[in-house]
Amino acid sequence: MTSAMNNLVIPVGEEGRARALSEFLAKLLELGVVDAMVVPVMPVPGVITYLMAKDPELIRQRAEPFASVMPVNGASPVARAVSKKPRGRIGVLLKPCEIRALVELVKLKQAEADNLFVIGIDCVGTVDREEYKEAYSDTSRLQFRDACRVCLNPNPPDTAFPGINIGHIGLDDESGLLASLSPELDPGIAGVIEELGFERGDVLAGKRQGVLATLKEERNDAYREFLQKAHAELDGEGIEGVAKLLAACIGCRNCRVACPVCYCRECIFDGDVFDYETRQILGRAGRKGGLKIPGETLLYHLTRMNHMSLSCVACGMCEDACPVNIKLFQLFAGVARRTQGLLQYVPGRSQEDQLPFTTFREDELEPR
Amino acid sequence: MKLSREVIHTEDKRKLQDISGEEILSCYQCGKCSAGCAMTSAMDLLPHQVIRLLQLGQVQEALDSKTIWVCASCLACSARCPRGMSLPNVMESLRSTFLRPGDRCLNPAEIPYELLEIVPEQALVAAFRKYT
Amino acid sequence: MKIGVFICHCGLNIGGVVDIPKVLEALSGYDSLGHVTDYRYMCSDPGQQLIKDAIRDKGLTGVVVAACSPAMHESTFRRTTEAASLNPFRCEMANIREQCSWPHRGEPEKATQKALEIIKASVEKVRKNQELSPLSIPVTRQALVIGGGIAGMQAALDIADAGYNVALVERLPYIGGHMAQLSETFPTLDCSQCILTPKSSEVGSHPNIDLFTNSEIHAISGYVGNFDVVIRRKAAYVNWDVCNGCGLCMEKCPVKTDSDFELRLAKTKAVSIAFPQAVPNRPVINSEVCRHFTQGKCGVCEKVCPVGAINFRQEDAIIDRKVGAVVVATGYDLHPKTRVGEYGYGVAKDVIDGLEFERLNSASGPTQGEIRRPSDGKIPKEVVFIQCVGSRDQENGYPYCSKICCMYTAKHARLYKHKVPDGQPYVFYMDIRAGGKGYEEFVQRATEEEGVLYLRGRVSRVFEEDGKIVVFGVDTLSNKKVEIHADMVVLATAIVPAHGQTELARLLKISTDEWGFLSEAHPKLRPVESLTRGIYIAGCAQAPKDIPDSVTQAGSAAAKVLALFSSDTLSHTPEVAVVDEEICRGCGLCVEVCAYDARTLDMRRNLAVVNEVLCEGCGACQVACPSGATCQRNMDTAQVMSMIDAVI
Amino acid sequence: MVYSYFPGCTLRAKAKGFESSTLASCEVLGVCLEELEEWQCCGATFPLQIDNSFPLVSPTRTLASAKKAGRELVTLCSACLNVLKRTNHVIREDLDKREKVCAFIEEDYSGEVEVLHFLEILRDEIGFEALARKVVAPLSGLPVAAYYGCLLLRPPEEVGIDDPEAPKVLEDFLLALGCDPVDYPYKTECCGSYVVLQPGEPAMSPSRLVVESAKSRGAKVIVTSCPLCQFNLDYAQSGSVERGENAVPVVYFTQLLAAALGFGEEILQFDGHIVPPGLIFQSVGVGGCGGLT
Repeated sequence: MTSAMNNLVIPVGEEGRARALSEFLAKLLELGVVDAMVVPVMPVPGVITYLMAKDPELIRQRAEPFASVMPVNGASPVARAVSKKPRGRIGVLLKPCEIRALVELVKLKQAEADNLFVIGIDCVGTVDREEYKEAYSDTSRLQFRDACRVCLNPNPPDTAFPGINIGHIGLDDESGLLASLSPELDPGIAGVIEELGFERGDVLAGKRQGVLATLKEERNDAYREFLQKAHAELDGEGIEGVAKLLAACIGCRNCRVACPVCYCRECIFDGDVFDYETRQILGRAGRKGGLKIPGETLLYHLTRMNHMSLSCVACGMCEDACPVNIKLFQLFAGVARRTQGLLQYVPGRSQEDQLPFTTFREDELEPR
Repeated sequence: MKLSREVIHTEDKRKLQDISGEEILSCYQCGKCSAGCAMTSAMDLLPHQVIRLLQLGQVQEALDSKTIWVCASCLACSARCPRGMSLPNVMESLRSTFLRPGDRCLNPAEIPYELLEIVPEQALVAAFRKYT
Repeated sequence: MKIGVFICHCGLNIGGVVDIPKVLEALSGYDSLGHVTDYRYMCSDPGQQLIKDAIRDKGLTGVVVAACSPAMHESTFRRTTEAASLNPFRCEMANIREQCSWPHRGEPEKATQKALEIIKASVEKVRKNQELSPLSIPVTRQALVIGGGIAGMQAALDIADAGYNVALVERLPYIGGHMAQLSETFPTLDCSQCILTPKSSEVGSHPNIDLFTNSEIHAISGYVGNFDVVIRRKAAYVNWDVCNGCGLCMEKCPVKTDSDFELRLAKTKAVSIAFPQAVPNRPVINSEVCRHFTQGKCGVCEKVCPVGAINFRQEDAIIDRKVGAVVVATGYDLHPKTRVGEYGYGVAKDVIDGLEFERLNSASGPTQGEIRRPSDGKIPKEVVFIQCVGSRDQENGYPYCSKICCMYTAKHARLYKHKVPDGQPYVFYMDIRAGGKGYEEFVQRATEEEGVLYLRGRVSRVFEEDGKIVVFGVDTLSNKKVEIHADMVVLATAIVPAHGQTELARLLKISTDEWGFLSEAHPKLRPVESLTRGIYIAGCAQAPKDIPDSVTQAGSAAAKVLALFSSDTLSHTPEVAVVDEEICRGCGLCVEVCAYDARTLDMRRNLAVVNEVLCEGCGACQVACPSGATCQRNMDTAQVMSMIDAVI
Repeated sequence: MVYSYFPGCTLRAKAKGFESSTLASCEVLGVCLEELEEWQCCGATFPLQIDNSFPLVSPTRTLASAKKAGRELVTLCSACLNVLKRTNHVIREDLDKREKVCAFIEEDYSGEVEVLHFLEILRDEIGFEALARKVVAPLSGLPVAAYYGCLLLRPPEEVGIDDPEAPKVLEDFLLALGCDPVDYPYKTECCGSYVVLQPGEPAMSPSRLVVESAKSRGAKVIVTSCPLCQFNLDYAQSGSVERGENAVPVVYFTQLLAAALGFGEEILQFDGHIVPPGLIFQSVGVGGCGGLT
């Protein structure tokens, strides 16, 4: 894949890689490649949010493209911003899991991909918001979140959007940053970018392959270990295990809000479907001896799992959002891995992959 | 078994149909005759198998069979045959084919004396009719 | 809400397993039940009266009939409810027969508990049922019949005779289908042509039938009462409106080619009319072999045509029609014999199939009806007929019985014996299936009177040796292996759907079975309807069948069409999907899963929309919709949850 | 009631009791059986070849002789009934054969005579109710199995004196005598007939099946109207008698009739029977059994 990409090198000067990349992004805005650019910025020390900028200077000065924190999965605000086709072209700088969530939302017709210009960027991992706020200036002290420690996709998918991917894993400031232009990128845009006069980066692309592969291997081992641990905690207990895991749930539904692929305007759990009449609740409590209050938390999580596990991009935002620290990522990661494996579906890989269950193959559940 | 027009349509078979008055091909081999035959324990071929051999032109094989001599002409088969075929007629014709040249199946001298003493005359008359 | 529960014993079907008194007792304290009772046969008149009386006397506002499957009697009891002035959609059936007493015959206690739960669930559903009224759809009173074989012709004639316009579309240049190729027909041995040609000409000249031969269905959309059809009439390169069918072109054409009509037994010309009695009696130029098209020269036909009808520049014509109903009667093909290599078809010239034997028998066929074998024209004295070639053969062909082979083989053997009295026909068979009127007698005559020798067993191998066709078989009745050195072998090959039927079915959005035969809505009770309303099926397109059955089914399909045409509007069940526009997010999952094309996305409003007429109420969209924006009327998620709640 | 009477070969030799019991009973019942002046053996089997009319000669002579007597012809033996009736049928239906046979015997006969079995006289002329009234020594409670065999019933359209698959004339007869008829499935199965003369006695196997079936349903006596059936069923039990096992006597239906009408052993004549019937009559303790006690 990489060989088919048009690889260029963005040189990193003394001001460091963040400013070098910001400069590149600002250039794209100036050159009219995009009409607006969405980037992470730090409005308050230690706090990162997304900013949609039309002024290139704002980007040059304030963009934090390498910030190792993810306050929200970027796919959510981006999709909301472009739920209708925008008039101009909008550039967005997104991490791999954000891009993959965005692909899922496009497939679910929750985002209009046509005028989006997606710039993906490598991500070695992010840390908890609070931790980041306290220690953002010294990143070496930070611990990656569970989801990031076992993330198998540190670099953005090549096939998701016809944009640019920025690579830095395996590269130091001396060698510069790698900008890979998608082969499907509009030739006009590609031409404009090439006129910036960057050197060819094919060697650089080759150089970092080994590092990426090793990283993925490590992550894979970590993932397996993580799942084993999760299984050890859950398995053998069936639904009882799940119920135990979710016992603390207070039904706040924050996980749903934080989930980038949970897209319904009104969740079925907010409707009157589960508004049981007292008669029914009492009846059931009578039959079973007792009912958990608030009820339906288990059903809520199972339904969400049923709806979303195939599109789950393992960003871990649900777990971050949980006020009672339920290990939701652990649950979702394990289930999603199985359901996605069963139906051979890789969420966020490409817009071409069809969502399972919108298609049907007679043999799809046969053991392979 | 090689089948051909010559094998199926033999003189013997034609004669057999003349003697019995039965159209051998009218049998559709349902097997009801064999199912109700009281004498099958002493038969080597079941009655319907004899008919099948005749349909295929295998008259000699039918003649070689014990079955035709064990048939007691009780008519249980023909009374119930859905095709109205009289198997006893066919059996008798097969016996005739054997007997008419002068052969016999029962030698009076071989009947045990003790049996001869007690057996009703009717049996003797009938047996000599059928077997000689 | 005052709900009445009516429990049917269905004789002993339910009453013999489920402890009904116990169920009645258990229900007596159940919330807001206005009336609970049982009866031996609830569907009988007195049973229905029981319901009507209870509705009136007790002021019931909902009814649950615990009996058989709703497929059986839902409409019955809804009519009953309506007759008692209660909205029929306030009546639901609790299926305690098919889903309870039948499968749990051996465990009455569990069945009783389950019946109770099913009834309670239905009560919960009815509690939330809305009062609905049927939807109304306009009807275009014109029909489309696809396929001009005997079934299609019959359907077209029956509809046309009733006064409605019919478009009859046939792929070949002539109508009549395979029946036109047959010599005589069982069990009466009357000549196929004699009974077919009058019908063909009637179709050809009927004022209400628009005949489109040499045509195919290009596209179809819409729904019952309102289909939009696009017919593609293939170029014949002859202007049929001008042509008078004189045949001079055919006579003078210098190019000979295999005749499809005569199978591989005779030649025809590049411009040809398939057979002399063809309707319409108009020639078609085969552009694949015509010298004008292949080499750019010749054009003799154009020169000799007295009326100037030849038109080499003719193009396919596209015709749009609006119809209210469709009858699909696309017929059959024979199983490709190359898949039964052991029978030597295609290697030994004198191994032929049943249709080819029909042509040999036909007075208008390549041998003028004399039985002459293809290799040397000699009259065969020993002919072996092999049945079940590809049929009833799970491994190498099809598991089903092709139904007509037993009869046509008996017919072939008899016709052969009539024409070659000193010849010997042999028939290898597995069972003889002669289940029609006069059929068994027909076969018995073959064996008893015509001397056809039936051998029970499958042939294993056929090969050519010294001008003979050697057949290895067995007679399982005598337990003897059989070898016949025959002069000719006729294979009764399996019937398969006509080529292209699967594609057509996809176009029509009707389903097929795994072999490509069209699926009927119900094998017993709705045998001529497809699952798509307004599309009916007839003839071998549905399953192998003989001429009487095809004609019967065609007539029945026509009757269904006429029933549809009996009114300007149709009613459609209101129990279809609805979308809550406040909740729908426009994700389109429902569009993807809808098997009936009843869902579309309104791009402007970013909402899913339901075409209520196309919706069959299957519920797939409701399952797919994550937010619960979609639901079936009277089967919304809250109802389902209440039903589940009643059970667990 | 006067009838012509055809005794046949066996009744004058090995089955004397059949005839003596019948003739004695007839006197009580007011039936007169007038023996034909001229009669020949019927041939015991009806010829099944259609190309050979010779075996029809003898029975036709008998029938022609009955025609002269001018009465209906009665037989006792099932085989005689079968052959005479079938011959009569052929003579009536097949003109060619009639001509041929009549020319040979120089008689003019075209099937005028009605051939009847004695059971038909009892059933249709006297009537079983009337018969019951004549019974002086009822065989009350005696479980009897009626054995029809083949010749009384088949072929049904030519011979059958009753329903070929579910006959009941013998049972009705037994009821009239006060017996308990035993129903059993083998009553119309073949006994093996003349095959008894084949080496190896292949006929014994079907006979044993009949006897065992009757025994299993509780029969103490079997009745028949065919001397060959009587012999086969009796003979099949000879081993049992020797071994002292429980055996069922096989008697002619007229022997029971005569017993019920009060006749003694001199009339019943059980001489040739292998399983001795007298003992059974005693053992079941049938009261007032005339000469049987």
